[in-house]
Amino acid sequence: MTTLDVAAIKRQFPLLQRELNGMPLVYLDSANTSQKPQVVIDSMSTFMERAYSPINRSAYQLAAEATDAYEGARVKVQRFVNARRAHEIIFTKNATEALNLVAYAWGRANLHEGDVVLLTHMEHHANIVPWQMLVQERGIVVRWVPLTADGQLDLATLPQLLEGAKVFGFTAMSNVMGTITPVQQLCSAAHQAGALAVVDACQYVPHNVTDVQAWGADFIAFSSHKMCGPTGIGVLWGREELLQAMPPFLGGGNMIADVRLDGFTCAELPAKFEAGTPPITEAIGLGAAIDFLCELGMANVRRHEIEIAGYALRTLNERFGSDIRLHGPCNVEVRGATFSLEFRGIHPHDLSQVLDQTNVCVRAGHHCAKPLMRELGVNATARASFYLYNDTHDVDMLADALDSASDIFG
Amino acid sequence: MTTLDVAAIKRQFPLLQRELNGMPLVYLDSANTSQKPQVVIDSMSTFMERAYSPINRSAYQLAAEATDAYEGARVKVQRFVNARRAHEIIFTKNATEALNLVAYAWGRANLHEGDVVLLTHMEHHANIVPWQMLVQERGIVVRWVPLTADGQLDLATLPQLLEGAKVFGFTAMSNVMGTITPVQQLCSAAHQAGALAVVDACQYVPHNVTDVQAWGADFIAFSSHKMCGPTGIGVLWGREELLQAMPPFLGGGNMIADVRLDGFTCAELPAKFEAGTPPITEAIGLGAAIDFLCELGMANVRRHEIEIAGYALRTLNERFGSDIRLHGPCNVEVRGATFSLEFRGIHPHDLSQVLDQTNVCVRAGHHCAKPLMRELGVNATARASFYLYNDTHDVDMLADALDSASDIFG
Amino acid sequence: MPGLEDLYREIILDHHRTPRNRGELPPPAAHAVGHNPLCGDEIDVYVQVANGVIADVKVGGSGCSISQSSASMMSQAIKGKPLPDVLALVRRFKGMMSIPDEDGNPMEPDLTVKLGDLEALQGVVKYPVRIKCATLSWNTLLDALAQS
Amino acid sequence: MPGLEDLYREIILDHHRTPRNRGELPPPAAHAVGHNPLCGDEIDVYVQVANGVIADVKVGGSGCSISQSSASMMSQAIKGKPLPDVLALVRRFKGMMSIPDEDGNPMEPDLTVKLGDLEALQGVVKYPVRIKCATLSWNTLLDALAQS
Ligand SMILES: Cc1ncc(COP(=O)(O)O)c(C=O)c1O
Ligand SMILES: Cc1ncc(COP(=O)(O)O)c(C=O)c1O
Repeated sequence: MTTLDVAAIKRQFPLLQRELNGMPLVYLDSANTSQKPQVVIDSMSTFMERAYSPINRSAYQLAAEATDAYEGARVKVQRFVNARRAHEIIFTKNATEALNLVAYAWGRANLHEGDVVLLTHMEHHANIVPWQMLVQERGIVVRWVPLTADGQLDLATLPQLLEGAKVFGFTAMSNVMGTITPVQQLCSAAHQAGALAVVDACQYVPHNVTDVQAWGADFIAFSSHKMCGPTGIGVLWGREELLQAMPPFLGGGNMIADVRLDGFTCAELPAKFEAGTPPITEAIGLGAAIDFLCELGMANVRRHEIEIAGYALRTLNERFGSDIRLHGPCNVEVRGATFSLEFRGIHPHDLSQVLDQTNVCVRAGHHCAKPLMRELGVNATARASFYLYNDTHDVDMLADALDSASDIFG
Repeated sequence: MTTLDVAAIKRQFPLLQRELNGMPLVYLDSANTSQKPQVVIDSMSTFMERAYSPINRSAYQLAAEATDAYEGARVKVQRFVNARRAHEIIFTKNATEALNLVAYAWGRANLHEGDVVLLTHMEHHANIVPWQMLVQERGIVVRWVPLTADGQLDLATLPQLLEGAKVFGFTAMSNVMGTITPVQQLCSAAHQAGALAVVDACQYVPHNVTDVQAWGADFIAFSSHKMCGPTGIGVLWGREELLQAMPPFLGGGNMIADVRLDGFTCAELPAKFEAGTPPITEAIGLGAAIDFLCELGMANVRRHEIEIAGYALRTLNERFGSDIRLHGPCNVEVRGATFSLEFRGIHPHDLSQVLDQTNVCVRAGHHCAKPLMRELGVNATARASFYLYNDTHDVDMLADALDSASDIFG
Repeated sequence: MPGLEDLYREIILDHHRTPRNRGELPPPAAHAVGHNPLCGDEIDVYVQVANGVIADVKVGGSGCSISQSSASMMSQAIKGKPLPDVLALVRRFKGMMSIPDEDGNPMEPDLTVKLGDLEALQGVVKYPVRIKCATLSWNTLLDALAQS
Repeated sequence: MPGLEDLYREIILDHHRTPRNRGELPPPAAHAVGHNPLCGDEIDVYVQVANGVIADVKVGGSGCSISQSSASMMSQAIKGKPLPDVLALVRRFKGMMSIPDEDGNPMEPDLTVKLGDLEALQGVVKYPVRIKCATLSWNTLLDALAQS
């Protein structure tokens, strides 16, 4: 039934072949972090075994080759999100650093007491706390876009909320409910109000075709480890003019043109924002992950996840009726395959423990979105999130495991 | 002649087995970044193939195992530098981030207009620029410890320079000249003056036995990629009381205890300073690198480098006499096996290009130490740096390659 | 469900379903709130100390079966006990949860301190992630006592 | 030394050993400084424009054989030339160095623009790290012209 040959894909992920306690793994925690295909793992070991070298600094052939490989990864990222220039792609350590970079470097140069930053009730802490630090330090004001009953952004009052705002920070897809937000519309609303659009694209880029130019965004942030790539590397994309006008963030090697006893001058983009030795091997791995994703086709990945999301909604609702509550929209066109579920009042921690008995891996917790938890009226949820290597059988395994939770806590 | 069985060690580094253009590699750029032994590479691929999972957040067995592995790496680092508590070890993306963390979080909370930060003329940009940013932002004052003619710190006026200083930032070993500084003495001088001692230990930890308690330091920073570990991870060690009293640096997931619409509270150490998804696989790799180094014994590594440094000094001086100038001390007790050399007035860039013809990899440039370059009266130097996998034959290869440079530019 | 009997003993599920000493105490009773940053659970512990004895204790907030039952059993075990006995019990319980002492060393169990029903929580040690759930109310109790 | 003949052609070594048009020009001549962040090299370019023609040009600073010889040959090639010809030469030279145009596309060489001796620098393209050395003086020239 599905667009992707999931059986063939699964075979490329060594960990999904693993048995734990004699049973296969049903990995449903990809919104947290994704598994890695063999090609990504191999790209990194091959690089370290055959081509590892410093970049940007040394002139010998090995170093020139490594620099090319690193910059080649940047071009892959550029194309993957359709950025205009490769030097608009800044490699960070994760999406969190990328968002902090914006808040520290752009924010501290441009936000002053009383200035308004608009966020939404479904933001991840990574797109909240960096701005709250500016509330403490600078006295900026944070406003919040509320949610509708089915977990979408309630845009009824958006124009009022945006009035006088300098930044509109929002997620492209909720990591808790799977809600996909109308990014393009939100970016243009931000611009109409004179605000910058800072898009947390962590949960979007791994699952869908991303086009920063079509979005009209100003900054977007995402992480390699959620898109089949390694840990230790994330991405900030920013519009060239903004990146050029901003002061630097971290200071040190690579980001300078000159250092004298009485001060320093900055290097050009992208070096300006990449202080110190970058995640070289990790950039190679991220490049391999992008090749892997491009071969599958991001439009196909999205279609597959629409199918899985639809199957999960039908199956869970049919089998458990009012015993289960799935947060977020039920229209698969505006959601991804990430589900926060409440089941028969069983605490998420207990639920995930029981599911783990049959190796069904779901995350129990607040998912780094405590303001959203309070909106939903819970401390925590159990979250099952599906990716390109999950199939309908995994949905069935989840449902079976929920049955056994009923047995214990029923 | 040497303490380490270098032939056996070399066999463990796949890249050093590689031939480029039909000749073996003579990798003399380890002060820049080190090569990786097979055990480190394998630890990372095995982790990704068999055990990869999110940490700290999810409750299922796979995630609990990964969390244990990640925290186990922290304990390895703790023991490696003899820190009192594991939670004094903060994983960053590199040493540069570690030093910026100190300047941003501790510095912005404690340094005000007119406050003095003492640095040395042999600092790497990573221990200069973060403080210069505070000159711009806060009006702090930077003072400098000068150098002696043989590239050591000139401590004659240290007490005066330290007067009223709040921070003394210095390197434990120069990445340009190989000079080892008297860290313990400098830390206690700093404390006598009421200043914190911030030690850039990037070039020390990979090459010597490190004991932060014996040093009496307040903060130290170093990078995994220079000590046989992967890129994408660095370490800040700080005294518990300091880390506890400091505000956080990056905001986001993992570093919070609670987030409400009106503000956040911080998590305990070390999470407080590890915002977002950390370099999980890289921590595993760093742990494996530390195991590898401990097996060799850091005292043996140091002894080996003393031998290599001595052999290099003798060989190069004997063969080239006044045609060569080696910066830094000639007493191997106060230097590592890192040499900046000037050779017959040949520009370092040209020199490294010619050496590269026989795969002798040295770095040409300012080595992220422009103030030191100005002290030395050069724009750049060619730097040959030796590590545990280099032997006297590599020194001979360097000398032979210098001969051919004479042929072209003679 | 094979394998989970050790964790979800009947007595734990019983305390989870019917928690003892639920509620609040008005000031001057001491009150502390504990957070489990992992799962977002919050627990409230109220203690009234009189003449060096826990005169009354109540537990509020919400959490998983392990944190709720641990809090419930704790409240039963400490009510009416002199403070030194309570502190010894905290130590003994944390030791059972393999929490190290102040210096990071394993704690020797003081076998004269009896755990009673709390023994049922022993199975938690096999699930390290859940140890924080089991000890949450105990740490919160210490916070509350520090205030009183 | 096999392999390096392409890079270190005799004419390059000659300009390196005996650089042409070394020195400074006093104001009102325009002056710009170029940095190569990779190696720390600095180059000074002084130009005197009169009636749309490069009346005089001098080069200062220091650098490797590639950057020095490129600057020296550049100074010879532009001296006395009208500005439009100079700009066309810059474009042609950068194109030979495989520098893309403003939109990131490869530049088509305008074959009517003659490179002369500068052709000897063609071998640099095979050593991408050195391209920055070869183009340093040219970018600095553009900066200086922008001021005048
Ligand atoms: C002395 C010294 N300090 C700091 C650094 C910065 O380390 P990294 O680039 O890994 O952040 C280096 C290495 O480049 C170094 O040699
Ligand atoms: C929506 C969202 N934003 C930001 C982040 C932070 O990403 P990272 O932890 O990789 O920095 C995450 C993932 O944890 C996320 O899901």
